[in-house]
Amino acid sequence: MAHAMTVPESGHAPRPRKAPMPPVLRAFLWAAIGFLLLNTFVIAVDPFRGHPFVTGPSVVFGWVGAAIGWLLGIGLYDAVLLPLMGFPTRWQERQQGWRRYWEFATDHKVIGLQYMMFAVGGFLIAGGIAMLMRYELMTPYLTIFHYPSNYLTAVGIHGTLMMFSFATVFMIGGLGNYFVPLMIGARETVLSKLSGIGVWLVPVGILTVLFSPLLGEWSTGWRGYEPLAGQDANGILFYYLGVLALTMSSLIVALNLVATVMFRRAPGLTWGRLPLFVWGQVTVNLLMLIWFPEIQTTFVMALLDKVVPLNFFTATGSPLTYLMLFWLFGHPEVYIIAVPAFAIWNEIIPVMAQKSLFGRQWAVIGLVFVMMLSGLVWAHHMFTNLRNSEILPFSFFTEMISIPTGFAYMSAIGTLWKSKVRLNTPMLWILMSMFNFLIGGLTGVFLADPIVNLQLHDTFWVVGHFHYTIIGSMVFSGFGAIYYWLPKLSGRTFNETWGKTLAIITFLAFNLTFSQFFLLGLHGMNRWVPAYPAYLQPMNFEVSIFAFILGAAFLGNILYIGYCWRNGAQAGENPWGAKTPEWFTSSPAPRYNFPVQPEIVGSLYLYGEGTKVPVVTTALGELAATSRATQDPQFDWHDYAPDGGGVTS
Amino acid sequence: MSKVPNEPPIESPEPQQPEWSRRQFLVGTAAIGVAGAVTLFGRQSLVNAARSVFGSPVSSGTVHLYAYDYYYIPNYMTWRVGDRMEVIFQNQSHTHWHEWTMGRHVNEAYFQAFGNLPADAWQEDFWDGVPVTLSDPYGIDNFVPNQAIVTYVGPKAAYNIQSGGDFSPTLKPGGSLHLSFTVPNKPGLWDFGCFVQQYIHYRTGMRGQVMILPA
Amino acid sequence: MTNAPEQRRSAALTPANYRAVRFSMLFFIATQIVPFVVLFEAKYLYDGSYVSPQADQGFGVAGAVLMALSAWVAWQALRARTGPDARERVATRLKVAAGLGLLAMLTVIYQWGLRYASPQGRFGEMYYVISGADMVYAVVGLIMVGIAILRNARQDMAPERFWTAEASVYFWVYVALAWIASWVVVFLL
Amino acid sequence: MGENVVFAVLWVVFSVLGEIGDRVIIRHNPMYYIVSNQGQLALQAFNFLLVVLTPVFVFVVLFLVFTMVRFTTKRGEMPPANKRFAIDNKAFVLVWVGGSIALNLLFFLHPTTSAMEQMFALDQPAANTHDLVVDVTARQWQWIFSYPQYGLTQTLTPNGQNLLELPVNVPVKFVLRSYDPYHTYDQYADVIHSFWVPAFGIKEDVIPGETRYEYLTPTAITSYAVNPMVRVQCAEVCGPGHPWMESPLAVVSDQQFAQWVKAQKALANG
Repeated sequence: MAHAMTVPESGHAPRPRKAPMPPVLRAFLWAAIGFLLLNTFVIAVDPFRGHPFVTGPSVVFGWVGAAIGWLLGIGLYDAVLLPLMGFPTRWQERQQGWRRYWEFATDHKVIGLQYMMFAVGGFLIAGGIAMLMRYELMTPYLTIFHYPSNYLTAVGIHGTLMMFSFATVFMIGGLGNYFVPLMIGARETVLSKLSGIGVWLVPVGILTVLFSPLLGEWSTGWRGYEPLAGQDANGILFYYLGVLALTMSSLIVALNLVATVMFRRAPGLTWGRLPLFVWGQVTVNLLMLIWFPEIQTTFVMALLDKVVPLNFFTATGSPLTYLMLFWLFGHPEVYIIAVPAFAIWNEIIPVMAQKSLFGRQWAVIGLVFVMMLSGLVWAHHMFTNLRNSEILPFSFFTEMISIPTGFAYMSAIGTLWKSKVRLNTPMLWILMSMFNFLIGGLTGVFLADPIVNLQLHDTFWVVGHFHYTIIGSMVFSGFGAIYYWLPKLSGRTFNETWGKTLAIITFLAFNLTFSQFFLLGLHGMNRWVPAYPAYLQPMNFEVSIFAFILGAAFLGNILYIGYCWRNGAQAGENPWGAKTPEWFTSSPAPRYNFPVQPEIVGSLYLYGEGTKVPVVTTALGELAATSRATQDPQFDWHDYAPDGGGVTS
Repeated sequence: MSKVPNEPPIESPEPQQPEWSRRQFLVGTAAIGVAGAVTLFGRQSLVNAARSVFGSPVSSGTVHLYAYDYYYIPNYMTWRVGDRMEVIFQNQSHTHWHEWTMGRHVNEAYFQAFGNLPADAWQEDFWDGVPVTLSDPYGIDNFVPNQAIVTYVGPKAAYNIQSGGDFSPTLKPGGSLHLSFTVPNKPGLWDFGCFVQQYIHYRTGMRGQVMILPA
Repeated sequence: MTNAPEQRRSAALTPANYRAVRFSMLFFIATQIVPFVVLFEAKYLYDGSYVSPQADQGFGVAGAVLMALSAWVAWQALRARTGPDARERVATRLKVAAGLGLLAMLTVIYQWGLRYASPQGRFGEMYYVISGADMVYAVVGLIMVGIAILRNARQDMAPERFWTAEASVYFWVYVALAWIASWVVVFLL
Repeated sequence: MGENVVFAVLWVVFSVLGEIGDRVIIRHNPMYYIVSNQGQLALQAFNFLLVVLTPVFVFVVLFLVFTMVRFTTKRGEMPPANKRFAIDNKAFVLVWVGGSIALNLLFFLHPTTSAMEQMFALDQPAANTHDLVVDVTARQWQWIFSYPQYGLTQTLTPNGQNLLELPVNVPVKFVLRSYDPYHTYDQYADVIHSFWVPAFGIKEDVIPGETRYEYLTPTAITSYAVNPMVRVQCAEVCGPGHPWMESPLAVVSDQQFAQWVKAQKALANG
C-alpha cells in the first residue's frame, strides 16, 4: 500500500531488546535446521551403508522437516502454537507498513496480496522458463539445453509452477482471499490464522519445484506420468512434494472461503443475491475440496512407489491407474482455473455497461453445472489409451460440458446487447478473454471428438488449445480484474491509453503465438520435443519471436500495474459506479473492511431506472432502526471479527 | 472516528517493540537468492573453474570406467602422455547395450529428429594408429577396430568384429572388457561417448571428457 | 491462567464463530475421507478382496477395538465439558483416549516389525500403505489431542475456550473411524 | 429492432464468407497430408466440425466486434442510467440453451458416434482376416517392427535403423506392445509410448503390460522423402530419448513390398 510505506525511525527511542530476525530469514534458517535434523536422522537409521548424505527417503523426510521449520519460523510458532497451547506470546499482528507482507498475517487482504505476490513470482519464473523453451525451439536441434532431460525438466517446472502456483493461486488464493470477504460484506474470514499460515506454503512449493533439478532431472512434464516417473531421478520427488505444499495451501484457501461465505455474509446477502465472483469461487472451492485430497493421495502413492519402492503405478503395476487418478483431478483442475474467470466476466460487464446483468440465474447455473460435470469428463485426456468401449461416454460428457460453459457467454451477450458500455481497459481485457476462451473452447470441440482426438492428441494443437483456455480465460480475465480492482487495492488508478495499449499488444502477441500452435499440431509437431524434423522449423522460429513479445508484454503489464499501484492518479471511492459491497468502504479497505457492518437490501446487479443502492452502511451517527444491532438481541460485532478483536469474553 | 456500540475497538497503536531490520531482510534474501541461482545453474562452471585452478588428479595404471543408463562413471579423467593404462570398461546397465568411443567434434546439428546420421560420428578418432591390447572379454556384442592397432588376447571370435564407424567396443548388459595401452602423444581435451541406438545415448548425455596432459 | 496479560491469551470464540469453525472442521474432516476412498479403491483394484493368510487377524482386531474404545472415551470428554471438576474429567478422558490410541499404534508398529506381508506383494503394499495412512492421521490426531491436553492444563474450561479440545476429539473420532474402516477393508473384505 | 436486423444480416454474410473460407481450407486439406482410411475418417469429422462451428465462431466474434463498435460510450462518458433493462428474455435463452444442447447432441451423434462406429467396424476381426500383421514393439527409444506372416523379426535400413514398410491399399493390423524384447525376463520394464504416424491420422498409446491394436489401410504410395508427415514418431513423452524415438516409413506397391520382404529375409539370414 502506497500510503503505508513509512518505515518507523526508532533511533530516538532506546531499544528494550535486540531486534528480531526478519521472519523470512528466520524461516529459511529454521527450514535448514529442520531439513538437517530429519535428513540426518533418516541417514543415521538407514540400514544401507555407503549411500550419499542425501538419499531419496532422507530427502523426503528432510523436506517435511524443512517445511515445518519454515512455517514455524515464519510465525506458526509465535502466533499460533504458543497461544494454542495456552502459553503467553509476544506476537502481535502488525497493522501497517510493508513489513506485514513479509510475515505471518491474519488480515485476509494482506494474505490475498501475499498470494498475489507469490503467484506473480511463480508466473514470472515459469514464464521465464517458457522463454527458454521457445528459444530452444527456434532450432530443430539442441542449443541452450544441452540434453533433452534438461529441456523436459524445464517443461515440467514450467507446467507445474504455472498450474499449481499461479493459475490456481492467483484467482483463488489472491483475488478470492482479498475480495470474497469484501464482496459478501464480511469483516474477517473464518479461519484467518490458518489462512495466514497456508499462504506461506506457496513459496515452499515454488522453491521446491524450482530446485527439483538439484536432485536430478525429471522428464514427465507437469502430469508426472507413470511408469516414466519411476525411472526418473530423484528430482521427481520435489515435484510431488512441491505440488503437495501448493495444493495444501489452496485447500486451506478453499476451506476458509467456503466457511466464510457460509457464515460471514452480511445481513441481507442471501444466496440469491450472492455476487457472481463469489459463486465462482465457492464452486471451484468445492471442486478443490473434493479433488485436491484425491491428487495428494495419488502423489503420495507415486512417491512411495519411488522411494520404498512399491509397485502401484510401475510397469508391473498399473500405469493406467495413475493416468486415471491424475486426470480425475486434472480435468476439474482446468475448471478450477477457468470458472472464476467466467464469473469475472459477468461481474465486470454489468458495471461497465451500467446495465442489469442478463440471466443472472443462468450464469450461476452455468458455473454450478460446469463444476458438477467436470468430474465426469476426465478420460477425454486418455482417448489414445482407453479401451474403445470407454471412449463414447467420456466424449458425451465432454461435449455436454460446453453447454453450461456457454451460459457465461449467454449472460454476457444478453447484458451487452444494446448497452452503452465503457470500453475501458478492464472491459477490453474481458472482451479479449471472451474471444480467447472462445477459440480455446471451439478447438476443444475438435479434441472432444474421439476420431479427431486420435490425431490431435499430444500434438501442439493440444498445447495451443489449453494455452488458449487457461491464458485466455484466467490470465486475461485476471488482468481485467486487476485493472478493475486496482482502485480498490491501492486507492489509485491507471492511465487508459497505457492500459489499452498494453492490453492490445498482449492480445496480438498472444494470438499470433498460440494460433500457430494449431497449425503446428496439424502439421505433425508433437509435444515434449526439443529436437524435431527440420520442416517444422520456420513456423517454430516465428512462433518464438511472437512468444518473446508476449513475454515482454506480460512483464510490461505487471510492471505498469506495479507503477500505478504506487504512482497512479488518485481514484474515487467507487470509480466504476459498481454496486457490489467491496466498493462501499474506503480504498484500500481498513483492517475490518467496513467501519460498520453493511447490510444488503437489494440486488447487486440491477441498474437503471428505479433501482436502489443495494448496500447500506449505516452512517455512524445515525444507527437507526434498520440496523441489525437494534433488531437482533443476539447481534454482536464479534461475529465479524473472529479473534475477538483482541478482547476476551 | 467516534466509538459506537457496534464498532470494533480502535486498533491498539503499533507495539513499541524493535522492528526487524530492512537491510538484514534485503541482504539476507538476496544472498539466499544468489546461492540458489549458483546451485541451480552454476555447478558445472564451479567444477570447471576448480579444475582449471587446481587441476585434477592424473589417473594411471588400472582405471574403471562404468557405463550406466545413460551416463558414465567417471565422466572426467586426466591422463598423461606415455603412461601405461589399463581401462576396465564395464556395462552396469540391466537393459541396454553400451559402447565406448573417443574422439573430437560431433556435429550436433545432425541431432534434430530425422537428422542426417553419419555412421562415423567423430571427425577425429582418438584411437587412430594407437596400439591397444584387448583382454578378458565378457559379454561383447561387437567390436569395431577402425584404425587402431589391436592385439586380441584370447580367441578373436569372442569379439565379434565388425567394420564401420569409430573404434568402439560395444558391451551387452553386464559385459566387460579390459583395454591396455600407452597414452599416445595426443594431448588436449578429448570427448568420449556412447553412440548406441542412433546416437540417442550420446544425445541424451552419455558422454564424458578426458584431459590428456603432455608428458 | 492469570499470569499472562489478557490480550495475549488465545482467542475466545463467540457462538457464531463457534458454529463457523465447527462447520469448517467437519467439512475438512469430510474432505479427508477422499484419501481413504482412493486407497480403498486401489486396494480393490489391485487385489480385490484378497486377504493374505499371513495377515494376523488378532492384531487387526486388537487395533480396531482399541481405536474404537479410544474414540468412545474421547467422545465422553466432550460430554464432560460441563459440571463441577469438568477440567479434571476432560483431561483424564483425553489422556486415556490418547493412551489407547498409542497402544493401537503400537500394535501396528509391532505388526510391521514382524513383516507378515511382503511390501512387494499386492496385498502387502496395500496393507502397508493403508495402515501407514492410518498411522499418519493418528500421529496428527495425537498431536492435536496433546495440544488440547496441554491447553486444558493451562486454561479454564469456559465454553468458548473448549473449541481446541472439541476439534481434537472430532479429528480423533475421524481417525478411529478411518482406522476401523481400514481394518474392515484390509482384514475382512 | 435496428440492431437485431443489422446483426443478423452481418452474421449471415460473415458466416457465408466463413463457409467459403472453409471450402478453401478443406480443399487444401486442413490436416495437411492424410494417406489412410482411418485418417480420412478423422479428416471428414474435422471438416464437418469446421463447417458447423464456423457460424458459432462468427456469431460470438461478430458480437464482440459489434459491441466495441455499436454498444460503447464515448471515452470518459458514463452510460445512461435512466433506462429499465431486461434481465431475462425467454426467447433468447430458449434459443441459446436449446441450440447449444441440439448442437452438442448433433456432434455426439455425428461425427463422434458415427465415426467411432466406422472405426469399430474396421476393427472387427471379421473384417481383418487376411490382412498384414505388423508387430510393433516400443522400447526406449526405438520402434521394432516384425512381420510374423513373413518370418521377419526386425526390419532394418542398411544404416541399421528400424524401418516400417507397408504395401499400399492392404489393410494392416498393428499389434502394439511396450517392452524390451531383448530382456524377456523383464517383460514389462518400459514406459508408455504412443505409436503415431502423422500422415495416417491416428495414434494409439502403447502401454507396458497391455496389448493394443490399430487397424488401417494406407491409401497412397509415399515415404518420408515425399512428405515428412510420413514417419513413425513417439507421441507420448517417454524419457530423454523421446524426440528421437522415430522411424522412417515407406508405403510401396505390392511388388516392391514383396521384393523388400525378400531383401529383408536375405539380410536377416546374413
